[in-house]
Amino acid sequence: MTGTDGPALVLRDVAKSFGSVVALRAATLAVDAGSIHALVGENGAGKSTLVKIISGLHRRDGGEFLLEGRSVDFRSTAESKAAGIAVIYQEPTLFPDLSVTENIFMGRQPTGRWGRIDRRAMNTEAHALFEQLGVQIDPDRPAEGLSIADQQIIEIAKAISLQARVLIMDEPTAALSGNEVERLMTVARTLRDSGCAVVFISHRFDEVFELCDTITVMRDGSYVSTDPVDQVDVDDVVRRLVGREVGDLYPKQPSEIGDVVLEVKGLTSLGLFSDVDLTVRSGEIVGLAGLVGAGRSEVAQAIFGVDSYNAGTVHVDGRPVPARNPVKAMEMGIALVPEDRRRHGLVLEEDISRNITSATRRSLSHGGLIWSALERRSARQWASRLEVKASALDTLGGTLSGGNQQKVVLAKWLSTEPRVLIIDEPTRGIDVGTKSEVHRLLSTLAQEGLGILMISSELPEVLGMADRVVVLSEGHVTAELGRDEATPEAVMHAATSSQREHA
Amino acid sequence: GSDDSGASGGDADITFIPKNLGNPYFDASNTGGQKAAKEFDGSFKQVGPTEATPDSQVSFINTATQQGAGAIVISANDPKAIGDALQEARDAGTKVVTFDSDTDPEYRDVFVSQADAEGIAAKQVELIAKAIGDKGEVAILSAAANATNQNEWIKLMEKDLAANHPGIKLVDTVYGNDDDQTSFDKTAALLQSHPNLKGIISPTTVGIAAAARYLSTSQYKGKVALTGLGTPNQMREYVKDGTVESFALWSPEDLGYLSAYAADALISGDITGEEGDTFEAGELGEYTVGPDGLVGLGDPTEFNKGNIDDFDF
Amino acid sequence: MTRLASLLKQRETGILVAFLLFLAVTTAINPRFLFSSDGWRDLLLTPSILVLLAVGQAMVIITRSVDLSVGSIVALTAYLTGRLFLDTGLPIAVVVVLAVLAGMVLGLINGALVAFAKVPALVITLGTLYAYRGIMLQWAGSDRINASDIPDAWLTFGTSSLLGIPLLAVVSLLVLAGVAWFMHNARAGRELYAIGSDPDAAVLYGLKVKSRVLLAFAASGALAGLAGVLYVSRYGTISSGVGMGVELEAVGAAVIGGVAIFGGSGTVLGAAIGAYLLTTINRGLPILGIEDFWQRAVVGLLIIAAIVLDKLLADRQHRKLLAERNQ
Amino acid sequence: MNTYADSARPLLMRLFVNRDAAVLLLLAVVVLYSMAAVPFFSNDITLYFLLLDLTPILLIALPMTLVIITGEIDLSVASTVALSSVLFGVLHRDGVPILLAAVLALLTGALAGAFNGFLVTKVGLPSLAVTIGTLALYRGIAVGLLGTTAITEWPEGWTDLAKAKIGESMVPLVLIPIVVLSVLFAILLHFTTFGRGVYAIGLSKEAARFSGVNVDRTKVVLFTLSGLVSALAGIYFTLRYGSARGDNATGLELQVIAAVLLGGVSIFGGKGAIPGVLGGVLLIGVIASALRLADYSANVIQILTGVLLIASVVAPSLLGWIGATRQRKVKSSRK
Ligand SMILES: Nc1ncnc2c1ncn2[C@@H]1O[C@H](COP(=O)(O)OP(=O)(O)OP(=O)(O)O)[C@@H](O)[C@H]1O
Ligand SMILES: Nc1ncnc2c1ncn2[C@@H]1O[C@H](COP(=O)(O)OP(=O)(O)OP(=O)(O)O)[C@@H](O)[C@H]1O
Ligand SMILES: [Mg+2]
Ligand SMILES: [Mg+2]
Repeated sequence: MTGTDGPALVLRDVAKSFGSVVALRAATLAVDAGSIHALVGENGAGKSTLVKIISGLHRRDGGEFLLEGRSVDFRSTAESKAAGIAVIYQEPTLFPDLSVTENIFMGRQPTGRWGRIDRRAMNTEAHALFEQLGVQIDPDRPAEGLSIADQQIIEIAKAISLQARVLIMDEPTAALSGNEVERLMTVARTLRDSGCAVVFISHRFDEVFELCDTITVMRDGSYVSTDPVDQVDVDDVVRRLVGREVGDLYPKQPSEIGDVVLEVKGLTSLGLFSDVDLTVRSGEIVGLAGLVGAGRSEVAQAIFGVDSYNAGTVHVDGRPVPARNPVKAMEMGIALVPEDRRRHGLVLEEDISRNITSATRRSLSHGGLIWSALERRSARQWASRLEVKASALDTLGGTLSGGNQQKVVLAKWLSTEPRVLIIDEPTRGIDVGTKSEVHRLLSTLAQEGLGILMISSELPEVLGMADRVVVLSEGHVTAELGRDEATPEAVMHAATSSQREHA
Repeated sequence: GSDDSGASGGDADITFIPKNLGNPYFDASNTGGQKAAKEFDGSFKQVGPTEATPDSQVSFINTATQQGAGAIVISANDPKAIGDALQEARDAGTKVVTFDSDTDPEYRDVFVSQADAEGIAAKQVELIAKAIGDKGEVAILSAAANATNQNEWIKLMEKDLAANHPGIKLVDTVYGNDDDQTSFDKTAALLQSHPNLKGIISPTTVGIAAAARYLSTSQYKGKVALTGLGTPNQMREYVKDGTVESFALWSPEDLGYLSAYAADALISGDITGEEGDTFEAGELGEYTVGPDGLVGLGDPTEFNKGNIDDFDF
Repeated sequence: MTRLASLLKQRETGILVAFLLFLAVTTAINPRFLFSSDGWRDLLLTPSILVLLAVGQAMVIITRSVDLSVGSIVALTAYLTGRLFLDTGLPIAVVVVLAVLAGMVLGLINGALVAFAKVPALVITLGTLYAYRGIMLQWAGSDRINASDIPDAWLTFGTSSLLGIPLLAVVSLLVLAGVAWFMHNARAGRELYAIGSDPDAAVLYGLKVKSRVLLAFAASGALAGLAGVLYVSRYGTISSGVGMGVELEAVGAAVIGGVAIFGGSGTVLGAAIGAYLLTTINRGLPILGIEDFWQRAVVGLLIIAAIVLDKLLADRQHRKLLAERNQ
Repeated sequence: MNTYADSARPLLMRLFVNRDAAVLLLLAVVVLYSMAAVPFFSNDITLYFLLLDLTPILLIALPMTLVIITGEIDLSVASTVALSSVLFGVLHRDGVPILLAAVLALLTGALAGAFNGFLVTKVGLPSLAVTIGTLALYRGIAVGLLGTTAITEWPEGWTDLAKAKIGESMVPLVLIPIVVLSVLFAILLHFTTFGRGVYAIGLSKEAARFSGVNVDRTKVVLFTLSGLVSALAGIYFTLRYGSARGDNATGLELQVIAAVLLGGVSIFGGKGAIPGVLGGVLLIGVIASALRLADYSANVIQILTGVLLIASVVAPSLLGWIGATRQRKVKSSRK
């Protein structure tokens, strides 16, 4: 019974607030069976909240929710699951200690006599699922240590095995590389063809336009529009989403390139990367490109000193930076905006003020003591420079939207007045409006003489912003390209060439 | 006493502090104390810690001091550790009687001893010697490693054995912490580590009952003798089934009774704790304070198949 | 991978080997430690009660909680058993059931507070550790229950054997087998692992986290209740100190047996072996010539050695998984 | 330019509607009620005995607060008290000058704490498991060293010092070191970079590491402090009771943790403050003292400690739940 006589899933004027934070005002979404429906909106527009209402994790404060024509009100995720809704959340939901198979079938394992779990049947089914998905994952291994891509695959396998009639994917591609995204899209299409209603949430418009047939735009917790994908273009969507015109996405300004500020020589960490050479000059933006898993974040973390390395040297302004000593690295002018801002960048339960000053405490203290007034003054100054959207300095970091969180992290590191800024995936999971703001900011910083090492998996971002591109593949530098040489083909070629064929 | 006995009525306010609550031995002494207080028309209460440690006892001594108790009657968990608290109480005018387990003499007015230590030690040595034919290995199952009275008896027993019983060899002393389970398990371990063991002395009511219970169902029943200090109610079964031939104890109820009377006499000023002071202790008759403020209850009673049914405590 | 190889890699195997080694050494020094009817009996009998508690504790720890109140539950249910025998004359079977039910109710109180008030189990069960013990002491006053108050049949049960295996050991091994089966083969058992592995993911996943947490605590309480009745049967006397401090032994046994303190991994079998090792070491040290007083120190060293070893093994496993992924 | 308020909540509300204020308020209510209703409670000697009794808990609660705020726990403190007490006693007995003996006992305590810290950070073990192990180990060494004996020969001057009063007042001298240490720990936690690091570690270890907090070193320092202060409490314990024993301070670890948690420190780490903790310790102490004076048995005190601990953590979520239900009702009635 596919819903040919009406949408499979309808939400109308759904409202939800968390205390004083209004996450949803009047959200509306109608998804047909056999369709892939994109849901787009800025950070904090309320997409994930809507998803969590559909899945029964949150309960709505008001509005309608119909599933295949019947009004429903889920009180738990178990109920929505039983009703045929599968959700792939923004955060992965795997149990690291359990085997891959158990992760897929948890709570609904096939059972035999006495309720005994039939492990053999379960394994057979897991094998079949992976075959269908065309991946090779050992179903008996624990989920611990799986790559993000593999974790995502397991989430999908879960959804398929549920034979869900509604599948919701909340930014499933944010951490995936090109061919992994392709694989995911293939699966999504297969599911659509089998009559499933698919909701796809993403900030990447190329994917949205390639995969989806309908687009719903949300802004500030409210519904804006729904259109078939062939009747709108990227600019229309961006305009509706932001509520205004967005300027150039890559507002790169030429800047004066000076002396070498950061010099990395022969950096090696066994099993992660080896013999990495890098230089960053003042005023220069160096893009560090490569596929996910190439080891770029690890290089950045080793330079900054949160991870150790086995060989190599790091110099700032010609002075050696000691290994594994982030405090020293900070003092010498290195700043690192990490890839995972919710885990590494921010303390979610601490307020904006303390987050921003968390890297500059030492310089803010007087006679060894810290005074809140000084702290707040500094925080206020930096928050307003980066235009963090919040009313008070004691707003908790965790309640900010992704884009604003990123601004807080940037504020935190810029306040250390670094000589070189290493920024890992500066715009991952950030909406277009904020994205162009961040890019403009980076460009301005470079003009002011800062050296920037920018790690990004988005090719347009690397090409649009970098003065020079260093490509990493399997932990080795496989190319270094000037702004003129850096074409998409050249970068991708270097990123996919393995060390063996290179050498 | 010099004053007339009327002075002791009415305002004798006595606080009993046992080593710990929930211990049947002190339950009996409590009964005795209560009975005595009723007789001389004093007020009586028993308070105490749940665990037998000196520091928790100190809080209760302090509280009694604050309440201005007439006398504290206490069984000490440590000879020294509670001394200062007791001194403090005495400074505030409270009389201090120790019973069952003493502190150093300077911290109390009178110690009511259940029997003099030599008597107890000698009795137990006598019983074990009789049970094993004055020859073979024996071991001691004691209470806590720090218990004052236990250690004194053990020392005296060692001396007595060495001097008068060359055939008996004391091979081990273990501590059951006055805890059933520990004592039980320690008994089991003793029997295994000393295959030639002939007898066990357990000078503590908890220990002897646990050891008897272990022996009664083990292969050693009737082969390894057990004696020590126990209450008739706890041991009746094992005496009847032959696990234990005989054991000894004084009456804890009488001990409490006598201690309460001693306290009353101190409060009323009948005695001061000087050697030679005498006082009436109700139905127990007249007692005289010995050297170091010692008041002896009398010799322990031996219990065996013949007489055990005459007692109920 | 052969069955043998995978068996050798189990965490339980290491601890079992340690247990057997200790047994071998002690028996070599004093053969009666194992080869005498009492030696054999005590080897199986002494750990029985701790095994029950360790099994319950393992279930709770696997769900990323901890139950510090078990010692107090043992005390309350043991005293309840004594009172029932003394005051009601109910048949033994009914008394046993009532005591187990009482333990379960006390466990449910823990579980409800943890699951519904969303308060960490360590705090809640620390609170009920005090509260339950206080209630028991208040109720019992300075009453003590003696062996003579307990029906002979029940006392005999505590010391008699079936085919050379003490009945108490039979009970604890049956319980162990049942719980082990449940944890390995039942959906609810696997869900306990999932919840402990990542509680947030379990909520998103739609597992019934609350009722499973309740289940684990109820089981731990019921097992403590069973331990309480069996305590009466074995020791006959019930004093105020019953089960004092046993909670840390139970946690220690589980941890030694390879149950990860942060949940998600380990087995009840391991916890049971941990309990065997702990008690046997306690009994065996005097035979090895180690003075009574030093026993706790040795137990402490042992716990530390066990968790360090476990950690080293886990790290190796982790590195291997990463290596597999990278190849 | 954007302007930001300091806080979304008014100043008065921030000051008076929080955990610390609630504990201190409750403490005040209990004290006032006891003074009115419990005979002998308002004597000044009550305060004297109360502080003497609470000194070890007050002392150990300070580093314990910091340890728990980083998300760890130290169950071995009471065993460290016993270990240092016994060592202090043994050294004194064997003729080591008493000051030197004290210093050596303190060092041993610090070492015991550092060993915990080492196992937690360098080996990467959970502190709950580690300190259950060292709880047995340290206590075992203490009991092993002294066996059946207790060392009770102490110079009068030293034992008197532990109980001395300030001048003519009924305020014990130990209050001075307690106040000094409390202030030092409060400054360390609330007004230094180290303290910010402690909170950051408790809220997010990883984020702290990426902000340049030396997570391992911080934890080792805290565990060492915990051992050191426990050893100090051990020396106090020895002198106050004039007795070095292996079973000194049995079960004290749970009392300390109960008090710290009652004082508003989150067992998950990241939350809590020194004033609340001091309030928590005093609250338990005052209630116990008042109940004893009112002739309640030790059992009632235990029950109440447990119930209070549970209530203190359950109350906030209960209030939250009531609030949420009311909000939902208001919302639905508005429709
Ligand atoms: N549990 C919560 N408590 C308080 N506020 C919340 C909570 N969850 C979400 N919010 C707030 O609700 C708003 C909507 O958040 P939501 O996560 O739905 O946005 P989103 O559209 O998914 O953004 P993104 O693209 O960054 O994932 C944000 O302002 C967020 O801060
Ligand atoms: N979740 C993880 N658990 C353990 N090790 C990981 C994990 N993620 C990555 N690694 C290790 O780090 C290496 C590189 O990781 P990573 O994916 O972060 O590279 P990257 O180039 O920084 O990619 P990106 O920044 O685009 O995500 C992997 O090959 C793996 O060995
Ligand atoms: Mg989202
Ligand atoms: Mg990365």
